[in-house]
Amino acid sequence: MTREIPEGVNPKDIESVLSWVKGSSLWNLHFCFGCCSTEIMAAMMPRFDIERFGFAPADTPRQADVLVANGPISRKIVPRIQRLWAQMPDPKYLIVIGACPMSGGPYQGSYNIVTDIRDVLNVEPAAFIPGCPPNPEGILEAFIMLKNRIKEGSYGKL
Amino acid sequence: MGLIKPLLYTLKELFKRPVTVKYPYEHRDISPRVRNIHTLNRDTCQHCGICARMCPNNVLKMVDGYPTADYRYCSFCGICVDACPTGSIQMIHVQEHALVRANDKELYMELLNPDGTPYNPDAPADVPEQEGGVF
Amino acid sequence: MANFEKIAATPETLVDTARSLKASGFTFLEFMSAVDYIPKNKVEPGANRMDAVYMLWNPATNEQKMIVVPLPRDNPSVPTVMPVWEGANWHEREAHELFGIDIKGHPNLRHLLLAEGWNDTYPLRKDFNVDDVEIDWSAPTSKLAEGNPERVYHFAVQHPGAHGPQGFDLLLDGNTIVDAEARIGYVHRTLEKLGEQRNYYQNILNMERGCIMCGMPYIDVWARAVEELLGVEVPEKAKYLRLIAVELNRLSSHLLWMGPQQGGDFAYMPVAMWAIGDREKVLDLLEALTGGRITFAYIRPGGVRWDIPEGFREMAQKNLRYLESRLPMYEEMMFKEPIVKERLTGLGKLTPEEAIDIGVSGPSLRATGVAHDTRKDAHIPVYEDLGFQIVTQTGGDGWARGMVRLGEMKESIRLILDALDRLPPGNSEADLFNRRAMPWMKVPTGEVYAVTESCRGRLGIHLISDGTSKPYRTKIRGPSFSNMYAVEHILKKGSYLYDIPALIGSMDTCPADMDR
Amino acid sequence: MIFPHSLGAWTHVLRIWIGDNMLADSLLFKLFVFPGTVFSFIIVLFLFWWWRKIGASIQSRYGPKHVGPSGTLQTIADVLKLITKESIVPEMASKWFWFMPVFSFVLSFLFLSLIPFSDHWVIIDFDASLIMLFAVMAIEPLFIFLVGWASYNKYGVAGGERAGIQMLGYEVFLALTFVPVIMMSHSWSLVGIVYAQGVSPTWASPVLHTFTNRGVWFGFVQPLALVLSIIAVMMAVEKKPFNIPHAEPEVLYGSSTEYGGPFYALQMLSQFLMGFLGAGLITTLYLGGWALPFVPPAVGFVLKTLVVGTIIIWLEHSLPAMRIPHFLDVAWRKLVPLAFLNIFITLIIMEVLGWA
Repeated sequence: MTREIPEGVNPKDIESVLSWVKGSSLWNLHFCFGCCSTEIMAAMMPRFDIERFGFAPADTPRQADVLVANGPISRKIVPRIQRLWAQMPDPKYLIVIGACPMSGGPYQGSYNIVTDIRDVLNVEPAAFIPGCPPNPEGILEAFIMLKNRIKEGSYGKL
Repeated sequence: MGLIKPLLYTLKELFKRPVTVKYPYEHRDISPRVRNIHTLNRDTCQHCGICARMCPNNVLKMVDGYPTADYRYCSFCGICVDACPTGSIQMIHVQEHALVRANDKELYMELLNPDGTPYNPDAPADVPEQEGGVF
Repeated sequence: MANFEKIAATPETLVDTARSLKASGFTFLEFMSAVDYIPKNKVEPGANRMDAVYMLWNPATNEQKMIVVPLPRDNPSVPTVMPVWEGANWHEREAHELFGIDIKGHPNLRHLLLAEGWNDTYPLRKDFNVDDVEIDWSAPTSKLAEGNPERVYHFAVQHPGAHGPQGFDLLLDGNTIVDAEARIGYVHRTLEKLGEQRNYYQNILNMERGCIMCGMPYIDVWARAVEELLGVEVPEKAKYLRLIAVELNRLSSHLLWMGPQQGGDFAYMPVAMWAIGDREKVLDLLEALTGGRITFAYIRPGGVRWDIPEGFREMAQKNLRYLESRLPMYEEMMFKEPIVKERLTGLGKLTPEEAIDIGVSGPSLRATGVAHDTRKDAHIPVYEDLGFQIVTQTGGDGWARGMVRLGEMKESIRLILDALDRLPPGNSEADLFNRRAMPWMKVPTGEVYAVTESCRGRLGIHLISDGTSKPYRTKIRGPSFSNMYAVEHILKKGSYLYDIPALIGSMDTCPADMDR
Repeated sequence: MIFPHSLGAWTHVLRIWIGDNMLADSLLFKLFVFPGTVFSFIIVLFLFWWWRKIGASIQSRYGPKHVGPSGTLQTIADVLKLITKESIVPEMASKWFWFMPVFSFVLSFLFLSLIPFSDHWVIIDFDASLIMLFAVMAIEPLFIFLVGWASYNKYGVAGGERAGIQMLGYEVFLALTFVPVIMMSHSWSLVGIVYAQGVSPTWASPVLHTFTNRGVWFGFVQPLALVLSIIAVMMAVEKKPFNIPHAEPEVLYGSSTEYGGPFYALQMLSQFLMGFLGAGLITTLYLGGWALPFVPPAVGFVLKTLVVGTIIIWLEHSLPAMRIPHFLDVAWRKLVPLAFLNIFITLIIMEVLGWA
């Protein structure tokens, strides 16, 4: 069922409100599988406190907006990541932190590591921070960058 | 009664100033030893390629005699710095560097000059083919 | 040749040899693994066999002995030593999946580290080809889930109480656990195989990623193993700097344990947050010293990368004194708080005999009253000069483990400050490398086993060099591997669903350390 | 006309049914504006923000800060985002999947309708409204269980079972803590209980009637009952240390594990509404209801309730979660005897001093 937008309302206004809403309340899935997860933890906690911008952790995939890929993707964990991604409701975003999910990082050439998360999830990440692991500032920057990209409308349109 | 003291601690904390550094608006002091980008002194570089050979992650590739870096791969361990016989390659910390789009072309770059300025920024990056596996 | 004694055995005599060794004091099985010799190897050219190796440790005398069982490469088979050491269970499973050694009499030979449906290819064999791997994704997650996966309560991988990608498949009766089976291996990054693919210097990068929370002991023990092969003595100053770096990392790891790990199990957010906030003080020190917060690449064979920076001593004094002043508060908040105390008292009780039998080490072992700390037992440099004291408790339960870690934090702060005061002058690094020849740097043939006390327990690296620039075999004994087995052991004895997060937290297992 | 046009029909029906236009309009205003829907949404959004800010402050950080001034728009953004998100129904879930959270939300509105914001601003008040309130609080766990059961999820069912365990722990204790108040006020009506505390039934001169006249706030003569009631209410609204049905490290999000998007927003809001109303109950029973000098009664009630709510939030953020046996042990072996003791003391004092 589709609803028509009432007269006198500019669809662009609705879109900009929606993008503000989506960008200001990004809940990341609590899913740690790498060194970078400790830095995500540090980013969530007092010194850096990414909750200032409304970025909070969610425990179950049903309530999450962002999957933060934060570690090496072993072959054993691939089905789990795919499943968690499928369980997340749209609109959902992928942030890649550190070299491991993007290229295998220090584990290139290993028999058990999938080197590129794009092969696993078939989505383009919204932001990527190089580092092994990056500072918590970098993680905050990635979230802000995702927020900006949602605002621009260049990523994650409804 | 052991409950009272923890409650008092939290009550006291309620009225303290938070320890948060409001990051994009203020910065903490970062040690000069923190590494997150390479610089290269092109005058002293001897084109030996030991940095590229020692790099465990295949970050550095020799292009036109100078190492170039692909930051999708880098772990910022500094082994290339250790290995350089002339000390031409160094690693420094740049705050905004972390904000790079997940665009392969933007992540592949010529190494910076020693003063942190980009080298030859106009030239379009030409991503060389990466091979999986370690040599 | 090797810094430990080797005892040969055959599959028939293995169990008897193991029994007699255990009776003579070698009560602690560090690991069971294998070494694969293909004909073109350079250690023993022409040898075509597979050695099953059992590394033993005598806690009383600090001797190491290794039982070596030569086996044919095609169809190797040994009997299980589980009747002698219960902790051999998972080590034998690992040898089975990674080397293809058939363990006779083993109760459960499912894949542990590799994906459940991994076919019969054995990655740590020298003739392994990654293209042969095929995975059957429909395989059940555990033995309990075979037949009827719906009856299993998955407490694993993404579950926030599981502390990372590890966990259990549980059979529940209400809140009572009927049966449990661990699921680990989700961050199996194959550090052992990668160690064989990279040269000795590049392995710094690999090894320090062995544990996500305390990488420094890993590079420390790697560097000491390589130095022992090279026959290099590091300068006195480097020994002190290594101690400072390792203890700083231990502090940060224990604070992380107290905060999000153990405090997070009870959703005890003030402690979780304050501990992480205070951990930043330690991380600032680590950052000033090494340039990294989680991974450092600071210690390297021959010494350390840098001397202390200017103003480091004053900064350390300030930050660590502050931390010391906070510790009584944490004791009040965590260990005297009635609700936490009720949850931790009697949680996952281990007796000393059980703990040694399983191979538990670190704070979890010392909480049972056994005063074994590898820093003292193995005479790690300068710990004894600084008057290092082992912290023990006698309860053997979660509360005792926490108190041991709290005591260790105090001890670490004291060690760091003392070491900074007594820092000797001189170089921070032996002149070891010819930089132009670094990629081709060769290490003499030999075999060493280096140990240290990581934040989680006894960490060892068994290194075999074949005289080239890359190791022939690296075996890492991650302390969490045995500690996690202890968790499974405790759960099987009978426990409750609501105790599991606190139990995993109190054993402080690190998935990366466990899966390697 | 202050109502949106879609409410016109409702107005008409109610006017005919009640037969009194003024009364019908005022009932509609109460239902939909204050203290009904509009107000409860605003207060819940405020409480959610306040809860996060207090929690963050205890954890020595800022909490929501940059979305709107001091992060005040944060919760609005959160709720709007949840509403605009995709709604997923698990394949194996019951056809009642969507209705259960709605029912439990409706239940919390039933709770709301019983709480007197002042003697004028109360939707329903009758002779036995306290009993009705117990009934509502007793049904709530059942709906939490059904929420979990409908989602066909192991964690959901486990969380639902835990809600039952929780109810076993607090239900009797909760009733017992209110008995002294009933004894002293001779009333089962919430408004009657407030009157019994010496509060004037009129709008005027709340100052004079606060401490003078015949009664005092029951909180001053029943301090033990006040503390016990706060504990009981924290148990009833599942605040730490009694958050057994939602203990994240053990059963993820409990019964709401499978719920995302709009219906998770609904559940979150009803949780906070229940928290607010629990604090309101304490205010009504022990702290003189709406009586507060210099402010209109309803505002006084809301302010007092927010103070009680802040204390509950502070306790929630400073205490660790209990495990089930400890919770049951504390509830039945320590708190229930204390509540009985309090009843007997009250009885004796009433007999001796002749308070009746």
